[in-house]
Amino acid sequence: MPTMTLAKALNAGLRRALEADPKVLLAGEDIGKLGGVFRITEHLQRDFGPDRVIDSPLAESGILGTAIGLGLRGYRPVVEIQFDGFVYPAFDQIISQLSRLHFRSHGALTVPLVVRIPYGGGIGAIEHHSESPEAYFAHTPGLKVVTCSNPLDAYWMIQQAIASDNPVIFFEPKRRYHEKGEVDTEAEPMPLYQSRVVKPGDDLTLITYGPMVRTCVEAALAAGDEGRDIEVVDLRSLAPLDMATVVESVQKTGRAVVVHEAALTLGMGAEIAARLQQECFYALQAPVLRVTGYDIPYPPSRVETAYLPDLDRVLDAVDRSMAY
Amino acid sequence: MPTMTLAKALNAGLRRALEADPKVLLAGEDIGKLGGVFRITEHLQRDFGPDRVIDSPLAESGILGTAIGLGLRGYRPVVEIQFDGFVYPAFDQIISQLSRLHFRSHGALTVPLVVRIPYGGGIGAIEHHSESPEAYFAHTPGLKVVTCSNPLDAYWMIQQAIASDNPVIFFEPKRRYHEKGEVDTEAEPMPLYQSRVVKPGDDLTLITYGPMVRTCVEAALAAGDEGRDIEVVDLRSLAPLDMATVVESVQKTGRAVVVHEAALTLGMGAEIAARLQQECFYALQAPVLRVTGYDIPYPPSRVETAYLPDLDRVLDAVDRSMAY
Amino acid sequence: MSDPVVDDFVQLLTPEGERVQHPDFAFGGSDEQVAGYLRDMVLARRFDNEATALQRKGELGLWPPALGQEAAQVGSVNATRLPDHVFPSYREHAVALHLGVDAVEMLTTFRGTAMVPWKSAERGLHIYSFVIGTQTLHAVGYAMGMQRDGLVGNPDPDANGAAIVYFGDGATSQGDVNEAFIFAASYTAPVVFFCQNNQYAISEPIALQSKIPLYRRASGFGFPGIRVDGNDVLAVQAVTSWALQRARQGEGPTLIEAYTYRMGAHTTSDDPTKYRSRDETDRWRARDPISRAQAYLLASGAIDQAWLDSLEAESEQLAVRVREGCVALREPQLEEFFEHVVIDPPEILLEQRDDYLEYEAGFDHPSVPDAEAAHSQSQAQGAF
Amino acid sequence: MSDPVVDDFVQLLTPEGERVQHPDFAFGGSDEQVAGYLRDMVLARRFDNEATALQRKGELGLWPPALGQEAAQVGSVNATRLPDHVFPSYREHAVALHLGVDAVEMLTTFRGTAMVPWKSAERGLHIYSFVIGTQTLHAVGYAMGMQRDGLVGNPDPDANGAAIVYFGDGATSQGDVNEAFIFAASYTAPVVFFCQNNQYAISEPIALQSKIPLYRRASGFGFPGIRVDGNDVLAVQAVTSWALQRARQGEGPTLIEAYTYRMGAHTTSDDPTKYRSRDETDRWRARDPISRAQAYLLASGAIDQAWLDSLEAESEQLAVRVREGCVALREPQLEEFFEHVVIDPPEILLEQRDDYLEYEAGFDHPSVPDAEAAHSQSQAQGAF
Ligand SMILES: Cc1ncc(C[n+]2csc(CCOP(=O)(O)OP(=O)(O)O)c2C)c(N)n1
Ligand SMILES: Cc1ncc(C[n+]2csc(CCOP(=O)(O)OP(=O)(O)O)c2C)c(N)n1
Ligand SMILES: [Mg+2]
Ligand SMILES: [Mg+2]
Repeated sequence: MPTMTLAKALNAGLRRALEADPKVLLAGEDIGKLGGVFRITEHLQRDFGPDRVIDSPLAESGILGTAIGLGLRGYRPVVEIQFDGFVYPAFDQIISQLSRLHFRSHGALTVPLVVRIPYGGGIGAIEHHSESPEAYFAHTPGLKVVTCSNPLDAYWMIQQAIASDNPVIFFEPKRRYHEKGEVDTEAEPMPLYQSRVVKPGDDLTLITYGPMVRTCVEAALAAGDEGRDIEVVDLRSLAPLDMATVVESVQKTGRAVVVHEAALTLGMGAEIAARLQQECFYALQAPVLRVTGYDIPYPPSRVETAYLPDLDRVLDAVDRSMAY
Repeated sequence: MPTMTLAKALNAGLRRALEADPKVLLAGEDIGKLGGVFRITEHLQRDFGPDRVIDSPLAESGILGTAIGLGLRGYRPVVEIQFDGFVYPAFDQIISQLSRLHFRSHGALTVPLVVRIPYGGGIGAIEHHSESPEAYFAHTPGLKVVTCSNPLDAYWMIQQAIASDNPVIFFEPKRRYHEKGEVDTEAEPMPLYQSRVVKPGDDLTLITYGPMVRTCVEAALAAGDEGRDIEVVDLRSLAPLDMATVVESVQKTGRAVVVHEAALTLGMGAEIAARLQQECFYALQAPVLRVTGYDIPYPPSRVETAYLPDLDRVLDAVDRSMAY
Repeated sequence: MSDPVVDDFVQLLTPEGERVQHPDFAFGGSDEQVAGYLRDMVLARRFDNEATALQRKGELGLWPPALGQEAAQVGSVNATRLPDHVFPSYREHAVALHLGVDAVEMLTTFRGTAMVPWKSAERGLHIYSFVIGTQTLHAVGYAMGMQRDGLVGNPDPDANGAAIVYFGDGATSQGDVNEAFIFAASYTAPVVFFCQNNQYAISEPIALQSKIPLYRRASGFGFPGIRVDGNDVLAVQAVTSWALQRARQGEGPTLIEAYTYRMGAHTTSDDPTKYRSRDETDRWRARDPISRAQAYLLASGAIDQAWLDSLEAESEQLAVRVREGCVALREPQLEEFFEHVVIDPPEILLEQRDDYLEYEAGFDHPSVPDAEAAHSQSQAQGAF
Repeated sequence: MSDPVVDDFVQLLTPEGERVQHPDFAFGGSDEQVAGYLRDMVLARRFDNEATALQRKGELGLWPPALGQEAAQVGSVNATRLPDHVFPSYREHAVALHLGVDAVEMLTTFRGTAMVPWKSAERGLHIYSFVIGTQTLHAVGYAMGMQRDGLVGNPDPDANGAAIVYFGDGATSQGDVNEAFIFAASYTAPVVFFCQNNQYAISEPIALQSKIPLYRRASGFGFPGIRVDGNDVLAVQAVTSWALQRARQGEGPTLIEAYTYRMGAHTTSDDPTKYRSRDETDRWRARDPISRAQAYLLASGAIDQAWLDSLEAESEQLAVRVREGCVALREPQLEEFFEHVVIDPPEILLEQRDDYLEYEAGFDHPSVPDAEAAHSQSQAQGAF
């Protein structure tokens, strides 16, 4: 089984999708000759040509809008937004068009489009390059929103997203691009919209996704040293939420902490807490806690490690929950 | 004390703001000669001239971006987005610029800008004209988000928002534009970011805002006929949330139902439920319930009364909470 | 016509119905074809008037009349043929009718019984777009797809196709429209930008959006722009044919500014007396697109009064069908709208639908608009 | 220079340092002023090189070099004076230095110790913008404010002001930039759009954004566009002075395309060998903006080797100060960043800050980047 970085796994997944279906196209700024600023599309233009791997003019709304048109014509465009902070110029095309052309046409139109967005902090970048805008999309009916946390998922989920006839917002945890893992390129992948228990445990459930999965697993292992048996759920899909998996876990543990980089207020943790307090009202032995970015714009990189949830902050919340 | 419609109260509030401070400017599509499609700015261009009440080219990002520039020059622009569904083209200017120029400049720059957005459904409109996008903004650090539910608040809150040095997103419940109420134009108004208990009660707290306040008050009165004593909180401010008022109420009643038109997932109800389950963990006798729009794009107007929370759906949730 | 700014447009038929020469453009069709255009225009106007009347009677929530813009729409759509693909804005009723959308079905959106239900693919027509300008990018992307499908620049001209997209003068201020120009130019996309300059964006006169003629916008992006008399169906057809031909041959985009006038209100909720004079409207009435085509055809002998009478009868039939069909439109149920939110509805959404159905079943009465809602609806309705 | 597309630009100083005539533009300043420009350019380049080196040493997260664009920046900013207001993009280091931003303070953003901390108002300079094109609208709005403040069209020219906004060739594709053109034209706003066409947007050549010279974009919006040799500081100064003068007098916007070249990488995380040839870079090196100004001044006798030596000493001082100042920059604490989120921080935010402080106080060690974070930082860092 090959071992590869998350970045390479995405590249391999995109390559396989391009090979599998001539209707698959990639578009975005600098994705062709340069292979993208993170090299996720490296060599793909060389191998599939500029008609299928398209360098786009510097205009995100234009990229999304023309990709919608390509989708209406029967293509399966995969567009790259260069950084999380640059998706907002395309917001209208995503919210008022992409998410609802299927609805608006009573099902007659489909737009099988994937929007790839490298997201999150921790890479020492300047402003607008470390954002976690997933909640904006998860709040929007009509969009599927997924995110991978490891090379295996990266490889398969990008292909599943491309194969889906529904628009999918695909968040890539950029600080994990260079982390390695085994990728079984043959085995049947798990369903795209299903969450995964990445570490079982009985005492408390850590619910997280994307870049924070590794952090939470490390926290769970550290807590294990202190005799606490923590379960970690990698959501993988943010819209729809696979609440069955989450509820089952919390019914068992009675305690839940949601962890994400995005700001607290109206972040994914809000929805998960709201649902858990309803669906596990009697099972919960402590309130659902949230360990998240603070309600401030992403700060300068020299303080980002203090801003971002880390192992210690997760353990602190575990302690608070257990002590409740 | 004059009685006026909510629309007229806004018009009067804007007029008074224009009179009070020569730096106040209005801008937007059709707000001048026409007085806006809802006539909220009626006669203001006639009386204050086209330099202060500005008809803008048809481009929302341009309207927001130039208003930011005017704000940087010391003006206090109040821009109108013609309908909720047309704010998305301006999203980048709001999210990546307006909300954080103060932060980005370490406090050196301020942009005292108000974005007026008529929102919500119930007026029999076509698509894109009945949206409730408030959660997108409430999730965004740096923005204040408020909404009025009655003529008195409309009159005062718009003036307070304009007087604030912070950017404010001001949501106007368009289906209530023509409802009348008394407006005391002399009394000291209550603070802008404070919630109001509009009807006291001991058995359950209805938490709501904007167009749903009237619906909830009517539901509370109807429940009263059945011997239930319901408290209704008009949030007024969605960012920041005045949790003190909400928590105090729920500590007393032990039961809470959040009501809004916006979709369920990651709507304001998610954040309020998440906070309440944490801050009132032992006081809550039932889960916080949410009565909201469904997770679908706003449907055609012939089914909007079924889509929108109404008195019966609120009462149904009250029953479910009480029976828990 | 004393308006100086229109001196530079292409005109082939004067307001009086006389055919005139133009150095670069000629109408290549027969009088029979022109009679077909006249029929399209007359039926479209009748449909439009019926819809306006239906709105007045409370049967529609809103109607955006196309009154006065029939030549621009009929002339341009008659220059298209499959595999061309048409992206309308929201006022292209004559375009949609010509491409086979059922007149009654077109009302559903405005009656609020449906979103935009046309099965567009069958007719080479996209659905209406209500967020100004968004559809221009869709058209460019679609055209890029046609390029990739080998529909451009083939030796056999019939094998070629292009996209055409409609938008208003106000729309030209939107970022999206300008980005559409950029992408189209960059990729030499086979697309025709058809701008109906009807002089107003709701209350805002064209001068607020552009101080120079709109067609000149294209030159800054590196492709041709041209202004045509939008009330002259022959000129519109000729100019659009030329632009579509360029696109299909691989010569890239063209911007057409069809100079016309919105003779009615912006929509039925609008009050144009607030922002324009009766004088102005009267001046434009003298340039009516229908009367000049009719005058020409009568003079040329291609049609006669009997022909007109039978067209009138056909219009009347259409009107009756529209009136009757409108009120007979099926009332939708909310649960239907959970269906096409996404292609594979997740559990979470189906639960919401089931909750709704269960809740509804708890009532003995069918869900009807309550008095309060009906009240605000009548007062604030449907400005757009 | 054999590049055919540059035949139509304004040039007053050849690459060899010879002054040439232009029918419409002349540089009105003295050689002493030119020497001042040379000093600005030399100091800016030295600063830029130091910053690039600091990034290589790991002291900055990222640096976008201005190498090669000094004449475009120095020539244009030297045409401004208060109450003009300047809106930079993110590469206008020479502009910022000229307007008095401290060289070390400029590094804070890229070292990650601060956002963009300049007290812009004091110097007529807005902060850097990193979301491409957004600042063009801010400049237009600011200019509309200047109009309202009576700073335009006064008989006393000194009482007048204008805004000037910098952006790149790639930025011209953004909707915002085109909307800025529309608003500026519509309101005749006193604004100069200064586009540095450095031939690339990261890896994308200008031909992808526009097939025709960029300056021609303006004509489609109804205001003048002009192309200037962006490596000729005299021509840039002359053309910008003219455009600012027009704006201040109330004649509205101008688009200036400064035709130049990004001699360095896009940023320090970029690898330009992937998308452009050494040949090309060499060709542009022969057009260096600094050497030609120096050659001219030496030939005219306005400066001599001693002057250059003293400038070199001054540069060296700047470099030392920048190197030392950079590493000595104060390390910020997270709690400071709760302060300016909003003007009146609400309880809810102060609670988060207090929670954070309380949590931090629970550790004996100060918060330091952990090994894992430092690791990914070094690998993925700061692409932009
Ligand atoms: C993005 C957006 N902003 C505002 C509106 C509201 N609106 C609907 S039609 C219209 C005017 C459009 O003018 P124009 O483009 O000239 O088309 P016309 O209505 O004249 O056909 C406006 C402002 C909208 N639909 N979309
Ligand atoms: C809206 C947005 N999209 C993408 C980016 C990423 N990005 C940063 S610089 C750049 C290229 C800019 O090119 P140009 O405008 O020519 O300016 P230059 O860098 O050449 O000075 C891109 C794509 C961004 N900063 N903002
Ligand atoms: Mg119009
Ligand atoms: Mg560039």
